[in-house]
Parts: sequence; structure tokens; C-alpha cells
Amino acid sequence: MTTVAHHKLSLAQALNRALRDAMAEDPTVVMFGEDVGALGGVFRITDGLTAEFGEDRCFDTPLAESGIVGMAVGMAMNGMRPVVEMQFDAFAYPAFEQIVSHVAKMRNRTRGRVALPMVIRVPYAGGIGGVEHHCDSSEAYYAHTPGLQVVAPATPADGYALLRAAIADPDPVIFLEPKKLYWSKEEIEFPVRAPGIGTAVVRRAGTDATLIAYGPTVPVALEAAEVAAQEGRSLQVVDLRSIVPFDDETVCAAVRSTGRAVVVAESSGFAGVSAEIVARVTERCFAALAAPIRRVTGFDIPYPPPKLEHFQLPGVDRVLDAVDDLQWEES
Amino acid sequence: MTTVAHHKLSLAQALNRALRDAMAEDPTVVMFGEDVGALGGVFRITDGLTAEFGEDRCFDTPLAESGIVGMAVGMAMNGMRPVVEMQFDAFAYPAFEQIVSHVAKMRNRTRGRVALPMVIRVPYAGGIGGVEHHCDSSEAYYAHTPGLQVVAPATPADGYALLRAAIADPDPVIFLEPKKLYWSKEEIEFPVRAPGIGTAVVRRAGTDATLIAYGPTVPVALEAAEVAAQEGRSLQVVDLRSIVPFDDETVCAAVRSTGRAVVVAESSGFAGVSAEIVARVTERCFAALAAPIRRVTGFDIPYPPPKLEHFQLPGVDRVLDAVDDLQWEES
Amino acid sequence: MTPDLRRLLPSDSPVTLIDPDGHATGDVPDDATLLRSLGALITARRLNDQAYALVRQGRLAVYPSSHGQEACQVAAAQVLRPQDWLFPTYRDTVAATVKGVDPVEALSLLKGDWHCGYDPYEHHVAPHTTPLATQLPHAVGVAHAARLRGEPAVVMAMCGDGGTSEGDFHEALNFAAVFHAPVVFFVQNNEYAISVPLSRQTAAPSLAHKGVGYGVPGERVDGNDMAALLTVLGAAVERARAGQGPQLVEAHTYRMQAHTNADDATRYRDDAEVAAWVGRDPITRLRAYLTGRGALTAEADAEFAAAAERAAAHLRDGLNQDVEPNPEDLFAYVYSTPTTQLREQAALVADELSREVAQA
Amino acid sequence: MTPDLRRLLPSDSPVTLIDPDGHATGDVPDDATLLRSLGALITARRLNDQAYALVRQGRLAVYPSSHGQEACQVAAAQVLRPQDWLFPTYRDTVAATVKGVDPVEALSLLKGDWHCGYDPYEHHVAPHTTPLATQLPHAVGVAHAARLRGEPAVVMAMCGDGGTSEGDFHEALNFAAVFHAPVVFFVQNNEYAISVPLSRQTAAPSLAHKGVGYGVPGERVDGNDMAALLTVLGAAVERARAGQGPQLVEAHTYRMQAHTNADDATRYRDDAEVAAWVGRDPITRLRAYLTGRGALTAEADAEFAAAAERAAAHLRDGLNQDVEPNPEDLFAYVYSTPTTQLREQAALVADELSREVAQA
Ligand SMILES: Cc1ncc(C[n+]2csc(CCOP(=O)(O)OP(=O)(O)O)c2C)c(N)n1
Ligand SMILES: Cc1ncc(C[n+]2csc(CCOP(=O)(O)OP(=O)(O)O)c2C)c(N)n1
Ligand SMILES: [Mg+2]
Ligand SMILES: [Mg+2]
Repeated sequence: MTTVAHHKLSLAQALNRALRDAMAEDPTVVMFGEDVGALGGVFRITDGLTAEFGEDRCFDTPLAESGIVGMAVGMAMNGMRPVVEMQFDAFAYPAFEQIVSHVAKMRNRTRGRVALPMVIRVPYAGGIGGVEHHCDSSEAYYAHTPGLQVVAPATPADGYALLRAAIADPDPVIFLEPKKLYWSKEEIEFPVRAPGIGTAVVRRAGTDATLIAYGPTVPVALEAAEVAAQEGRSLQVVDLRSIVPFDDETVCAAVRSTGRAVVVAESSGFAGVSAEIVARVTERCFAALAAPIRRVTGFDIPYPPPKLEHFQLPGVDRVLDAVDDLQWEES
Repeated sequence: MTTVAHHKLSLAQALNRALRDAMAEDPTVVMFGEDVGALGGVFRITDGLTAEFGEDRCFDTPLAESGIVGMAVGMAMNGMRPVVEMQFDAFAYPAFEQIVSHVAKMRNRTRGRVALPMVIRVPYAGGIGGVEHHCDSSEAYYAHTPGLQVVAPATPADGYALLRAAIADPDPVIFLEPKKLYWSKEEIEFPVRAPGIGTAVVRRAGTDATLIAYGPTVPVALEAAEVAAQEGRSLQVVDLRSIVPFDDETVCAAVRSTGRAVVVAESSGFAGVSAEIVARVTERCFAALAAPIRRVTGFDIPYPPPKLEHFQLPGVDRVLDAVDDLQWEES
Repeated sequence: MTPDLRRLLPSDSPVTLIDPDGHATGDVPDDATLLRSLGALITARRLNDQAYALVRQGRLAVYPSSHGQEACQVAAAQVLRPQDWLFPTYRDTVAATVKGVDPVEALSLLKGDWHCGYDPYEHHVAPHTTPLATQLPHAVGVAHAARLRGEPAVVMAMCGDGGTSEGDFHEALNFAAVFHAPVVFFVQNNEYAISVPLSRQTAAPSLAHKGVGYGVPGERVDGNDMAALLTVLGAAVERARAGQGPQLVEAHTYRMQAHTNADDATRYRDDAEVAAWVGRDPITRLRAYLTGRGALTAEADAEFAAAAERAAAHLRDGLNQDVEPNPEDLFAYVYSTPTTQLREQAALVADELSREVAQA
Repeated sequence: MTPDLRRLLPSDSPVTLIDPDGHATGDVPDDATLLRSLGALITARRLNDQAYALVRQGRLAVYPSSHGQEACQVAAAQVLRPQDWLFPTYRDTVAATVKGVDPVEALSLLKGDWHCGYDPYEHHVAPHTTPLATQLPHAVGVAHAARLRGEPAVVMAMCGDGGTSEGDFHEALNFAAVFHAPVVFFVQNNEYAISVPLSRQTAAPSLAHKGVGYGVPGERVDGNDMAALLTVLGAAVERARAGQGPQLVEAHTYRMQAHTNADDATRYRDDAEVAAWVGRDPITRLRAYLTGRGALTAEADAEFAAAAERAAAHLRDGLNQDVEPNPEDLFAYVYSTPTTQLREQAALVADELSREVAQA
């Protein structure tokens, strides 16, 4: 008999709890990175883990991201389930070689003999007034790399469930944590009924057009839908949750049901995940489309300094402008 | 008075000559990397440069790609025009941090005060029976990074002209050299009338559908068009040459003229440059499209071992299958 | 031990020339030099504390203070000539100002106005670098270019103890050694990398010992001793200028405050540990020495204080000024000539703004 | 010099126990041990030369031979126990076979059939790694996991002189030292990285001196002296097993052939240089020593030659067999469960093939 309990948790707290529960259940789960020990991580996602599980289970490393990911590869090869934290999105780049040439390829390289059950946690994207290198939306680099799974929760419940699923998964997962949502709260029912990796969800029903979002832009899409509703337009909102694997079924069904769509993503548009969404949905749903799928994304510029970041972030108005542009008059 | 001369050169020879001519004209141009000195590079692109210009102008470095690119950044900051060679595509990944966080961002970071006139040459893509890590199509990583220019010549003449343009450019260029085309020859007229960076070209006229290709897939597209012509279908072929900046005008005009298009790229499709092409052309030419733009790309798998690589490479048949799929009956 | 090896190994303990009580223990630079440094130190401290205060007042987003490390900051810049380059990290704002950068411009990054607020060519100060150790290969490149042209410029490349663990530290030192580049690698070992203590960063006898593996001479210096820093760094710079290649200098110092104001240092270190370093303050020490020699007049000291106040006022005034953010800047500097794509994107923003104005 | 430093520094010249003429100069392992090694060396050389020949016959795409470096190859594996791990580079095929991997499976990568042809868990041999030095952090991770579980396993992590310049070398040594991981880092310094000579790779007194900067003891050994290698590597392994942390061992050897058969070594080195190393051949040297002691019987020598021939024949037979490439493999191992997308892509290929069959 499982006891059901409810807790109101922020995304940060939900992730912390997911780590704690996973470590309690499975002694092979280890957590390491920069400042994840005594400090509990700069965002406190690993708060208390060293105290609870000891130095061998949650520990600080020297400052070297390639070394951190590389060591995780070796530990995963040898019976452990490492979870590592990259302190900020852009600070995962020194580990790019390890991620692309090893994390992504080890299973395939060895015909499935060497699996790498590991999770790379990346506090990511902007909207927190961070200076250069602290606000990159780096999902496209990972999503384009075969062999990686890439997820981005937008709610505390999904954060908990997806992190548990990622840790339990036999294959590596790039776990993107939208920094600006760390402090948003939600009531979660435990035990969580987990959405598996690879399933999108319709967050809001709607009939006129579909907004496709993930991670930090999900709340933006929901707010846009709310505003549109007041203006008499019914927008459906799909939250991808997983970028790889991609839930074609849910997304295409949603777009077919409305015939119009806007992809909302914080990352620069050019050759980003948003482009993939437009391309694959258009390929699959062309006949159902009343207008080309529009993109509202970050511009093709380096992430701006704090005083200018609001221009870069997809906002409600920009999303609604794009919706307005979906050739309504012609339909 | 300029003397016009004709030389039949392979792509490799054309690139070598471009380096030689640039170094002869401008004493600030320096070339360095792994094995580029006495050996002349594993593909001989730098053959003879050390002998002609001396150790200070073309030199070997320790084996460290991040160090190579980082040193180039510093030399570019201080009056030089460095050209560096990454030995193979996948061996540029250790330099990813330097490329994304510095090469791409220095001009913007400093409001244009510090420009980085530098070229990163990357022998890239497959089709040469190379083992793991020697055949990656890595253009999407760079193309998605604002601040970089990304070019991929498909012919010796373009190789010469684009490399000269890249070296002369005030901003950094990722110069992708399709390895499998190194030995293809063409008669070049010197002085070369240079296509600037950022201009696509229609390589073959056609009226029924447009094939959009770049780098290693340009000859594939041309061959497919040739076969299609024999079967009575007229295919237009566009060679992008530059991925960033992207020549929307030429590409969209071409697609509008035929109403149907297939993008042919060697790289994995998911969130690749091919996705961007589909997305942006569809956004701009939706009304002119008789069918969704199809993609023929590498699969979403790690580049296969030599014995299996022909399954991964877009071939003529697969391109023609995609063309057949462009809803001809409905038009 | 071979002579070659002896040349590379640092001394067994850090070089100190003035002890914490202000007594000379070795060959100290002349009074005029040290007075100039004391003045700079006093201004440096004042700037650190002013910047910290400005964070609390909401004028700066965040400030990684070099409070306690000012002797390193001042020395790093004072041993350089105008043609020499300084490569600072996010914690080395003060060093940049000593090299000539206007503190207001230097803090543009942390104010959130723009990434780099100053012209790197004006004072030969590279943009503050945040990704650890990534500036070190750039420093080698700048030095190598200068050397190829036969210019007598030297590069001072700074990083922290944490930064020494990154691959780029390794690659930069190795390149500098192989190419004999005139670079002084200056590590401020302040015992912490955010919360990570030195013992988790390295098991080496000292960070200066890392030089051996590259054939780069290493030296250790008391990072709170202005005289020792000027001497050791000065010698390294002139050695590099004379064509004798790179050097690695580790300064032993301490981060007196939290990593930044956003950090909570009580989570990972005791107050007692911090307190122990108060007595080793670089300013107190140098003042005690100069006072002991009768070289520091009350007048001069007052003028130092006044100059520091002027610098602080300048910083306050500058940071209290609001620069109107201009969205056109977003698109103007990505490339020398904006691409068609960027022009379209800039037009979209301009259109949004014009509609906002129309609505207002 | 402090005792701590003395512990870290390598000897001034490489450890040699048998000189090039086959005379013992130190405390040599017993005859039985060395006879076993001689047998392995003879097979190793035969495999190298057989593989090279198979390239010319078109059965292998490329082969980076360890001809001349066989003593390093054999020692690296012979000092390990079954539970210990070996992390080989592309040049260390022979070491992998000495640890137990079938040479046919080991050459799958270079034949072009599949990336890694063997089961890494069977003999605890990691996949051959091509991107330089990137396997070293993995080695640390494997060792750290074993240590956390209290298993007495040691990891032998191999790389070349060129590989020491990469950032991952630095990060791996530092991590191993900080975490006290049971790893022996074994650098085969064969004087070249493709065409780049050692002098362009480092300005250090030796590569073994790189250990100092991590607090990792470094040692140098004559890489063509089987006895010295067994002794130095064996001690390092048992030291690591005893919980005394990592060690760095540099073997001085020479790459007798071109980088691979695709390389043209005449472009960057003289024949005379190569010739000078012929007299230092590891097999000749060990044979001379054992013969001098009367420990090597003609029978045993004949059996070594016969075993080597059997191994070569096995390799020939294996590589002459054509494995029919199966396109389903492309999609089967990317994830434990293929994604919808991969199933669609596999179906596309299956459809193409079925249409080809239909047309034929
Ligand atoms: C590549 C990279 N990884 C992580 C960070 C995040 N980070 C910023 S400062 C810091 C600590 C650096 O410590 P240290 O080098 O000792 O310098 P200090 O802050 O003590 O001056 C870290 C981990 C970063 N800036 N760059
Ligand atoms: C990261 C990376 N960069 C470049 C290469 C290309 N490459 C393959 S082998 C080699 C030379 C390596 O030399 P060394 O480490 O001395 O080993 P050796 O080949 O002499 O055994 C190079 C540059 C690579 N494999 N990986
Ligand atoms: Mg520090
Ligand atoms: Mg070598």
C-alpha cells in the first residue's frame, strides 16, 4: 500500500527531492560536480545530499567539466549511475568533446555491451539577469547529437518525474533545467505518476492554433493562450518535455487539430530545435496546415547583457503577433 | 593588367593555392595546427607552406585543439590573420568552448572593438571509408552559434575563392572542406572572380523541383538531376556554398520557381541545417509550395563504420525517391 | 637534481620580503615604488568596498570582490608597461583599473549594460573572462604575435586556483613553453573556488610546481606582501621581455569575502579561518613597513585616502547613471556587417517598439 | 628538496635493467617471467607485421603499428590481473590482445566492420580510443568506482607523447590525484605524434615530470627494456592496488614505422634516425639476455615462433573472412530501445533494400 502525499514544491526543491529519493533507493547513484557538496550547488539543487549520503555519494570535484563528464563515463562503465552537474549552460562546453564523442556513442560503439546510465544536469537558458555565459540555450547542440536523450521540464512535477526517469534510464540523458523556473511552485502528488521520457503533453486545450513550447517558454505560451482567450482566440499549448526522443504523435495530432501552429523557443532560431519542429511537423501535417508554422525564438545573436535580455526572450506579445500572422483572413 | 591563366586543380590543390596566395599577399596571415608544417597536413592542404614562408608563418603546434583555437584568438586580437587546421571534424570538439564562447562572441562582446579575422579549417564529412571520429558532419553546431560564419565549398573554384574571402574577412569563418571532394578536379581561371561569402548559386537549371545541397552533397544532387532528366523530370540544383550567412533570396527564388523542393545533406537530420532550410523556406514560400519540402539526410545515428557508411550517405536513389514523393499526382 | 630542474622548481615556501608585522625580511623595493603601490592599494580596497556597496544598492548585479587580494591586483598591473597586456578574470576588475581602465567602464559587465565596457586596445587590457582559464590561450596568442613582430611586449595572464584545473590552463602553459612566448601566468591562490577548497583542487606540493611539467619556471610568493609581489612578478615580466620565455607565479592569498555577494560562505568555511587572515592584510602590512621607515607622511596618507574617495565617488557617479539600453546594439556587433537575417530581426524589434510608442 | 617532492620526481634518466647488448644492469625479474614475456613479444611483433601486411592486401583499412614498441605493449598488459582494466589507444591493439582480446575482434575497428569488435567487459579492456587522451578521464572513473566499492582493481591508462598535450590528460591526472584513484598513466613516448617531434610537444625535462604538478609520482623507463618495464609498471600497479594512489610512467621508445601505412614518414624524419633505434630493439635485447643466461632453449624459441605463427594465421583467417554488413545494426544500438524516429529510418532502409531485391 502506497501512501499518497501532497507537497508544494518549487522546481528546485522537486529536483532536489528527486535526487534524494533516487540516491536512497539505489546505492549506485552518485552525484558530483562543482560546488555540489557542502554548498549544495549554486542553485541548491544538491542541498543536503552530502550530509545525508556522505562524501562518497555526493562530492565536489576539481574545476574541469571535461574531467567531470569523462569521469562519469568511466563510473557508468563500471556499475554506477552518475549524475553530474554543469554549473551553468555555457560551462558545459568544455565537456563537449566528451559528450559528443563518448557519452553519445559508447553504447553504439560497443553494440550495446557498454551502456552509460548517466545524467548530465544543466541549469540552462536565461531570464534571470545573468551575465555572459550564464544564460545560453544549448539544447540544439545536444539534440542534434545522435545517442543523447534531451529533456527539459517546465513544471516541478515534471522536474521530479523526468529526473527520476532520467536516472533510471539505461542511456545518457541531458537534463536541461530552466533556471528562471527554479523558484516556481506547484503542488505535487507523491508517489508521482511519471510521464516517461519521450512524451509530450497538451497543457491547455484550444481549437484555433497550437503553441509548441518546452522548458522556459511553456509558461510564456500558457500566458499567451490566456490573453488570446480573452481576445476570443482559442490556443492549444503543447509542452514537449522531451526534445529527444521527440513525441511526433502528440505534437502532430495537436497541430492537425488546429491547422495552425507557432513554435516558441528561447534559443536562437537558426538551426535550432525550433527549426526541427517546424520541419518535421510540416513534413507530416502539410495538408492540414492553413498557414506556415511560425517560429518565435531568440534572435541569432549572442545572449544579451541583463539590461537588454527582455528583447531576446520570446514574450507574450511577440507570440501573439506570430499567431496574428497565421493567415486568418485566408482561411 | 591582369594575366588570365587556367589551371586544372583538385579541391585540395585549390585550397593549398589559396593559402599560398593569401600568405604571399599579406604577411599577417599565419597558418598553424597539427602536422601542417613539414608534413603539409594529413590531406596536404598546407603542403610546401613552411618551406616557402618559413617556420614563423606555417607551423606545427602541440596536440591540443582548444589551445590551437585559443592561441589563434589571441593572435587575431593582436594584428594577425590566423588560419588553423583541425585535423578532422570530430577533433574540433575539444575546441568547442573556445569557438562558441570566444571566437563567436569577441566582436559582439567588445562592441566591435576587438574583431577576430580568423579561419578555422575543418576537413569534414564522410564518404572516405574513415573510422569513427573521422567523418562527422558538424556544421549544425557552428551554424547554430551566432557570430560564426560557416561555409562549405563543393568545387575547387569555390574552394579557392571562398578560402580567400574567408581569410580576408574581418570576422571568423568556419571553413568546412568536404573530404571526399578533395581529389575532384576542375579547371579554374585565375584570377578567380570570387563569389563572396553568403551567396548561393544555381548549379543547374530545372523547372519541376529544386534540390538544395551544400558541400559533399552537391555532386549527389547534380547526379540525381542528371538521372532525373533522363527520366523526363527537370530538377534545379542550388548549391548553398555559405550556410551562415544564408542566401534566402537565391534559395527562395529557386524554390518558388519550381514549387517543390528536397534538401540533401549528409549530416543527421534532427535539428540540423537541413531542418533550418526546410523551416525558413517554408515560412517564406508557403503559398508557392505544392508539397512539403522533403529532407534526404544522414540518419540520426553516429556515423557508421566504413562497411556500412553507404547506407548513411544520401545517394542518388534516395534523393530521387524523395523527389517522387513530392505529391506529383495532386498538382 | 639537474640545473635544468632547479631552474624550474619554485622555492620551498612562498617568497616574502615584508613579514605580517611590517618588518623587511629581504631585499625590498625602494620607498618611492612602495609608496606608489600603497596609494594604489588604498584605492583598490576602496573600489572593492564601493562596488560591494553598490550591489546592495542594486546598481550592480553581482560583484566578485578582490578584497584581501589587492596586493596581487595592484602588483599584476604595476609591473607592466603600457605596451604590455593584462588578461583579467571576473575577479580582477581592480587590476584592470590599475592598468588604466576606467572603473565605471570595467564594471559595465556586472552592471548589466554590456559585456565588455571598455576598449581593450586602449590600455591593453583584454575583456574580463568568465569561463575559467579560457583566456590563457588567448594570452599566449597575443604574446606570440608580439614576439613574431619583434615587439618587446609581455602578457600578464591571470587565473585563480580553481582555474588551474581546467584543460585550457594546461594547453596554454604548454603552448607558451613550446613557443617561448613572453607570458607571465599569475595564479591567485585564494584557497577557494567558490566553495571548493584547494585540497579538492589539487594534490600537488603547490600550484607553482605545475610549471615543471611544461618546462616553465615556477615561483611562489606571499600574495599579501606587496614588496614580494612586485619583485617576483617584476622579475618574471622582465625575464619574459628579455626573451627567456614564460613563467608561472603562484601568489598565496585569501578570499576574505564570499565568492560574490550572491554566495553564502558560511556553508563551507568557518569564520575563524577568515579571521586568521585579517592579520595578514596587505595594506596594513605595507603601511606598517613604510611607517616604520618613516617613509609615509601623514600628508601622503591623507592624499591616498582622498584619492581613494575620489575614485569611489567616480564609481558611484558612473554607476548611478542609467544608460538607456538600446536594442539596436543587439544586432550591430555580431558581425562587421549585419547579415540579412539580423537586419530582419532588428526590424522586427524596431517594429514592436514603434507599435508600443504608437499605443502609448 | 622536500621528501614530498623527492617522492614525486622521476629519476634523472630512464630506468634500465638490461642494456641494449643484453647485459643486466640491475635487479632483473626471474627467467620464467622474462621467458613468458619473450614469447609474448615475439607474438606481438608477428601480429604487428601481419596486420601491416593485411593492410597492403586490402583486408584492413589502416593500421597504426606498435612495431618497436612491443615491450611497452606486452608489459602494460602483463602487469595486470584479470580484474584490472586496460585503456588502450588506437596504437595499442597488441596490448589489448595480451590482456586477452582476440586480435580479430580487436581489429574490427580498422577493418571497418564495427567500431569496437570485442566485449570490453570480457577482459576488462576498454574500447580503443581515437580522440587523444579522452579515455584518460574514463579510466579515472572506472578506478574511482572500483575504489568506492572496495574492489582491488587497478586501471592501466595508456596514451602517447602527443596525447599528453591535450586538456583531458591534465584533467585526468588531476582528478586521479585528488580522488586517489588507482590508475597507472602509461605514456609511450615514441618521439613523434604523426609528424610532430617531441620538441614541439613539450619543453619539459621529461614527460614523467608532469606528475609533479598533480602530486602524482612520475617515473621514466627505457621503453625497449622488457625487464625495466615489468618492474616499473608492476610496482606502479601494486602501489595503486595498495591504495597509494595514481602514478605516471613514461616509457622512452620509438615509432619504428610511419604513423600508419597511410603516412609518409620520409617527409619529416631521416632514415638515419630510425636506423639508430634498430640496435635497441626490445626483442633482440631480451633474447640476448636470456640466451646469455642459457635460459632460452632452442626448443622454447621454436615454440615461441610457432605460437606467433599460429596467432598470425588466426589473424589472417579472421580478417580474410568477410562479415556481411547488416544495415539493421545501424539503428539497433543507438539507444537501448530504438526511438520512433529510428524505427522509421530503419524502415526506410529496409524498404530500399527490399525494392533493390525486387528489381534484381
Ligand atoms: C568553465 C567554467 N566552469 C565553471 C564556472 C563557474 N565558476 C565561476 S567562478 C568559479 C570558481 C573559480 O575559482 P578560482 O579559479 O579559484 O577563482 P576565484 O573565484 O577564487 O578568484 C566557478 C566554478 C566558470 N566560470 N567557468
Ligand atoms: C583530439 C584528437 N586530435 C587529433 C587526432 C588525430 N591524431 C591521431 S593520432 C595523432 C598523433 C598522436 O600522437 P601520440 O599521442 O604521440 O601517439 P602515437 O600515435 O605516437 O602513438 C593525431 C594528431 C586525434 N586522434 N584526436
Ligand atoms: Mg580561488
Ligand atoms: Mg607518439
